[in-house]
Amino acid sequence: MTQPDIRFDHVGVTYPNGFSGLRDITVDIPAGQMIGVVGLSGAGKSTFVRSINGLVPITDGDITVGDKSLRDLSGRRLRELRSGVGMVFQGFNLVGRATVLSNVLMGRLYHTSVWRTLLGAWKKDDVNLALDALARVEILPKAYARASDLSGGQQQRVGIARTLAQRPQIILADEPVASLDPPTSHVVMRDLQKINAELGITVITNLHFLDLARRYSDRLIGLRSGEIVFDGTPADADDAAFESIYGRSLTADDVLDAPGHAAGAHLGPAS
Amino acid sequence: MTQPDIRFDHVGVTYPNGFSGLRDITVDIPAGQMIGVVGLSGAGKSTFVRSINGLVPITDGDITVGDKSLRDLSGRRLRELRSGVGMVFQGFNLVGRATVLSNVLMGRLYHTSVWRTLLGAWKKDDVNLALDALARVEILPKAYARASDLSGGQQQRVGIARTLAQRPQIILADEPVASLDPPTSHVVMRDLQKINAELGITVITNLHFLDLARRYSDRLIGLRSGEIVFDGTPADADDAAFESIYGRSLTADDVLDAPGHAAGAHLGPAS
Amino acid sequence: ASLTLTGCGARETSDASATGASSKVCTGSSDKSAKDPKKLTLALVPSGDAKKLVQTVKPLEKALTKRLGIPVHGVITQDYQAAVEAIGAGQAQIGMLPSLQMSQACDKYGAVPSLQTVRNGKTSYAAQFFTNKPKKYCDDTPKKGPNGLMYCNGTASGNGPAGLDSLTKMKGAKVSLLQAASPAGYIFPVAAMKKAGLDVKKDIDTVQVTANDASVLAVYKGDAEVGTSYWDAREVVKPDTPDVGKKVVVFALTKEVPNDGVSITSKLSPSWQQKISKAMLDYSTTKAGVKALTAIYQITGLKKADPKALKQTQDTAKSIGLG
Amino acid sequence: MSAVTRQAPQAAPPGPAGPGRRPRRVAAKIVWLVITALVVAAVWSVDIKWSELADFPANLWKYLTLMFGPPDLGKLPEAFSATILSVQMAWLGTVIGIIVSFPLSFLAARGVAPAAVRWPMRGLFALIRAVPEVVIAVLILSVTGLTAFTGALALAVGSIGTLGKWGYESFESIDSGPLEATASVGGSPVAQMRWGVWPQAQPEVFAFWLYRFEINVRASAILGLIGAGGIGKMLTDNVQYRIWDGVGMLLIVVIVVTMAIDQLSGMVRHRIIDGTWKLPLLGRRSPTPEAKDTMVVSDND
Amino acid sequence: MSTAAKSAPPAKPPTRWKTAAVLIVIAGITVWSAFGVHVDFAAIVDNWNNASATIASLLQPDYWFIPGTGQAVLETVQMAVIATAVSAAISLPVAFLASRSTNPNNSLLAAVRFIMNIVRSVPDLLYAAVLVSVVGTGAISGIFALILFDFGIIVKLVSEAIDGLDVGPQEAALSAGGSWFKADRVAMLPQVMPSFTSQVLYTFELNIRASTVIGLVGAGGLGMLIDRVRTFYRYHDLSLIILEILVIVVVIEFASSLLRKRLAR
Ligand SMILES: Nc1ncnc2c1ncn2[C@@H]1O[C@H](COP(=O)(O)OP(=O)(O)OP(=O)(O)O)[C@@H](O)[C@H]1O
Ligand SMILES: Nc1ncnc2c1ncn2[C@@H]1O[C@H](COP(=O)(O)OP(=O)(O)OP(=O)(O)O)[C@@H](O)[C@H]1O
Ligand SMILES: [Mg+2]
Ligand SMILES: [Mg+2]
Repeated sequence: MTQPDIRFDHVGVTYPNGFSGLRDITVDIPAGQMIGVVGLSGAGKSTFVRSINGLVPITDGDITVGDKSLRDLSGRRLRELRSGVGMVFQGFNLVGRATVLSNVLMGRLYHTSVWRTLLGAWKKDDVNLALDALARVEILPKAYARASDLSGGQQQRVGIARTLAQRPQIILADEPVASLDPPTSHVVMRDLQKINAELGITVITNLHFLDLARRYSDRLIGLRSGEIVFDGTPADADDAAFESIYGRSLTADDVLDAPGHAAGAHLGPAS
Repeated sequence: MTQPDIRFDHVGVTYPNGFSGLRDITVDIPAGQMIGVVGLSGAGKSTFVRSINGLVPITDGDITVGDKSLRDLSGRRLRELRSGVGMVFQGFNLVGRATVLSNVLMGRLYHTSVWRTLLGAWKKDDVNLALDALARVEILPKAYARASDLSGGQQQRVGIARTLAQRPQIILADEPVASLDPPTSHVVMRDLQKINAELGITVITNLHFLDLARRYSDRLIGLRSGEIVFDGTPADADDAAFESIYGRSLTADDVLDAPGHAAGAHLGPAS
Repeated sequence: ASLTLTGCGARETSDASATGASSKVCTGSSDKSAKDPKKLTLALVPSGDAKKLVQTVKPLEKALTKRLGIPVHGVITQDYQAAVEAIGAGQAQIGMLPSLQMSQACDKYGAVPSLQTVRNGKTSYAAQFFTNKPKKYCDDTPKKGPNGLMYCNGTASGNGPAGLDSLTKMKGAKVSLLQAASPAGYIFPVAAMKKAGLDVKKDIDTVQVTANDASVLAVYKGDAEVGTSYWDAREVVKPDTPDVGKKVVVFALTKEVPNDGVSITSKLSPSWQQKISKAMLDYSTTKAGVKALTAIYQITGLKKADPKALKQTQDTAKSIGLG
Repeated sequence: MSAVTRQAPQAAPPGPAGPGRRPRRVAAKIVWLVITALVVAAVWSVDIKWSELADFPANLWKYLTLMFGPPDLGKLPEAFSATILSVQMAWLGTVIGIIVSFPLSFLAARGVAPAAVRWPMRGLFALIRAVPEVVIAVLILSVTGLTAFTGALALAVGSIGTLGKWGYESFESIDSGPLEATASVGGSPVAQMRWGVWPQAQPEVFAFWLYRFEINVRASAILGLIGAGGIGKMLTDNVQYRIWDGVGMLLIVVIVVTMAIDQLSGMVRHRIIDGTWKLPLLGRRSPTPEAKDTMVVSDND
Repeated sequence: MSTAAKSAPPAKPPTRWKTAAVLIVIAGITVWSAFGVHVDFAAIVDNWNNASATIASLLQPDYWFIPGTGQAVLETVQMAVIATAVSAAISLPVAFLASRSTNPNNSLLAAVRFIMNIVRSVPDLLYAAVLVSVVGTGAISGIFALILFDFGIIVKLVSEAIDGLDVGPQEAALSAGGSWFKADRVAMLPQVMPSFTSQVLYTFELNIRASTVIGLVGAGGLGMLIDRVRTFYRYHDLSLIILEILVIVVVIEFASSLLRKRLAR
């Protein structure tokens, strides 16, 4: 049972409105790596991970996942590929009105027949798989709660359980810890890290925070304006790397009283 | 022109469903301080700041702002108080379909007559004030854009400009940097700090991240389960303080391979 | 109506018909202080093709305008209640209405039942039952009447009642009826059916139509087996469907229905009521007038209305639980 | 497997380790049972001759060919002017209905007016909806006579009932964030309505206005019966006399005109919501599912 | 924030004239319509109290008439229940086909929307009249007519609600390898249930009210009864019937707001 490698070959993504989301990306992601993708808002992080399961169609070059080329993959064959690629969404993308379990069972959709889907008559095996996934992320007791009743951190873990229930070979996580508090963020990141370590699943994680990315990844990819500006180990990610990724050095920002606030002289409290 | 002090006197907030959001809070906030409020999700941070302008009614004790007691303040008198207290919301609370300028002008509502409000016929002075506020947060060029067309960071700054246009004596900011990337977070926090320093406005900021709170506040207040568990300078906020606020030490979390994930033994990738 | 505004309820004084008119015959009223009208509206409820009515009413409008010296405008409404309410409120001053609505307009709003129409020398007519299955309903073989249309059971004369024995055969059939307010299309036929032991609600299958010739067409086109209308609405349809006289056979006539006529609103002064009545009477004696009136409702003349005769329709309606 | 980390992520109550029992959801089951029983009872008790359905397809085909094979082109001018009159009646009725219902529906919305004002308003809307259009029309007719204006007024009154209801429902379903913002700057109730509620409810309310206009065009058919003219009159004239090809012609005109209106109104609506013009019959959803709105109106607690 | 000089405020975009143009067009259409229907406000001023007597009697229902309405109310409710159930069942899938969010097939989408537009354009009265000719009078054509009105309405309102749903969960289902059908079923259906339920209840109310139209063609129910009492000026009876409809409308309104509150949380 080998995990597939992911290969970007001069990949470009141009959105229908003409905007280039990714430009000429060539990168190799061997199976089993834990990758952190960092960059400013709008740098193309989401576009990068979403192109891997075809949620964003690529317009130039090619991506291969294992031996399958993503170019022109569609219909049943695309769904098959997707069933092997789990995705954890920043906004959780849960059905708030459905139970936690139903949400996790969504990971089994590819393997469920149409009529079972229609009736919501899930296979016993799938239900067990889903319950196991919930146990793994430690929210089994919430299985029959409404997803909308969960706290943010719990919802994010339901998202991860859904991905686990899918039994994927690759997990893509698009900012899985945005708007979680630090302890919960660490829990989620460690979960992903453990899944990577124990099950050998390739994990690609978009992160806003360089420090989290540094701590939990084997390898960092820095994006800026749709191009790769950094690719290396966390140890390599020094201040220069930060500057190339974020467009300016951290140090300058840390200066308390930055100059240049000319305006607003008469903006004082009323009366 | 003196800024008002804020005084919490054995304040308790019980939500209509019986849940205690705040318990027996007694704290003194002298005018002109820059305060960071930290705590886990659900600790009561939002409840704390929202009680200051009466968005959440207090059920025990009393809050005094300057010489006014909040207990039983209502109608025109409550509106008057609110007009002096600016609020920056986590979710921005902008009217997406209105222009940026209209959103900022909403800060002037208290000083605008009914018919001007109805027609949206703002006073020239107010428009200038709003434009100055936009200039101060450096998004003046976007004045006539639809608020929904702005990026998250820009929207947050519109929220701050709205508060500035209000010419408040106190600014309450409920997680103003959640879901912003680090550089933008720093920009927003420095803005608030500058407003505090230059105009002497009291600024109370809820923050998820202890590091941001430490860096930008004169004083930290740590909440847990509706109670104050820490109150001191950022320098005092050591690991023990962290543990009291977040319920566990950071260090234990940082252990890479935390044990204890029993379930999911057969959760491997699909063949 | 009782205007004691109890706000919570009032008993419908159905058999006294609001003003206790069942004992008295309503002759209408007028408003002596009313100013002279500047224009008049004439409301017509079509008993036939409304579109043709629009054309044929033109000469009538013109003649009345000339005689009365103020503009007269004809409006067609498909709804009896609408016409009566319009006259009651003075929104229409003249109404050409069926007998029932003339009595109602008088009872409710004091509208003067002024003239009644004359057709074939009669001020009454029979309502007819017709069918597209003559074999089932005719006891004798259908014969051509003087107008070239087929009749059986002695209905060719047009004088009711006739052939009512055959009504019992209608049990279970589809029957096209007009709205409940139509004397010839509903009230008299249903009263006749009731006498023959048929319950409209249970024993037949109603196809609702809103005009007499539509009823004929419904039977002609097979949408219903039996239909009801005034005698003889088939003539209106004949120009468009020449074989209607063969396919649709009249097999029964009800007792005589008082003719329709002209009501005048009570919101006019007596002199104006007189003036209008006279103008219409006058016109109906001229050659052009006869031609125009015939074109509208096959009217051959007008004469002073007999309120007592008119009331028969109301009484018949009451006999079947209406009114 | 240290105990510390074991409990750490779960500050939650130490509930059962298992998934718990599947909830029974009794209330939902009862509701479904009642609904099913109602439907079954209705089907079982209603007086229907199912046998009549046997020749439904053949009959339908027959009438369709009568109407459209081919429609009576000679009736085109009449059909067109009847439809235009109906559109005029409907437009005027809708405009008057909006002018009256708009302020009233604010008074009926929760959080705006006290219950003593709110409930009578809602009662008024319900009452108007309970009165059949024909009855409304006959009442108005005694004031304005047998004219198309009566038709427009009847539609206006009818519109107040529905528009009022839709209005307060959409005012109540807005996101509370901007409303909170207007409150926190000290805005008066009027200011909160104008800037906290209205901008958010606006697209939905516009949509309802346009939709009601569409309904009014069709509803004007009934008013034709009482002498208001328009498609209703032509419709009954032709249906009564089984002039099916005339009906077909009228139908084509009505469909073309209402579809044109629908497209125009869809365009306007798109403009209000997305800020771009687009014909509703065409066009796909924008490929960015992370709608911008989610940023603006992200929920607050 | 850097040294960027305080930039001048941007020129105000010229939106005023666009707003003015739209307002002028609306005013123009209104004036045109006003001429078309011969607006006569003077008549309202002169005759406004003409209707008062009728309204006064309409305010006093004749409660003794209640038994007389039983059969008709029953018939109306029967027709409304059946029509609502059937139309709810058929319009739900069609609503999914008519929404851009749930139907990825552009041409199918356009076709469905086109047909639904036609279905909605046909006046209620015409459906009723044609159905009476096709199926004959009676409850069955009434039910058919109601189903046709409801179908158009539910599909329109629900597909618009679907357009406004969060497509995130659907995306999640797709990225788990589900087909569009499965994703719509699992991720979109639960989300749209509250608005579907409230629209179905709304059409139920409509069906009760539409009995007037249905009655005009002889399909029975309250509509025929209304016709009967009003043409004989039995306004107290008419008032009672309206009161009965009002009670049904209010009950439905209550049920609807209750359900909405429960489902929408
Ligand atoms: N559907 C689309 N159409 C056009 N442009 C798009 C679309 N989706 C994204 N973009 C643009 O592509 C660029 C990259 O977007 P992407 O979502 O990949 O950024 P990101 O790095 O994930 O940012 P964030 O941290 O804010 O999520 C952005 O400038 C964005 O505006
Ligand atoms: N309207 C309400 N009714 C009942 N309980 C409420 C309400 N609002 C908040 N709570 C509860 O009060 C507690 C404190 O909420 P609060 O919003 O103040 O937390 P917070 O510290 O701001 O959390 P977060 O970081 O997630 O925003 C939470 O447990 C929450 O569930
Ligand atoms: Mg992103
Ligand atoms: Mg909060």
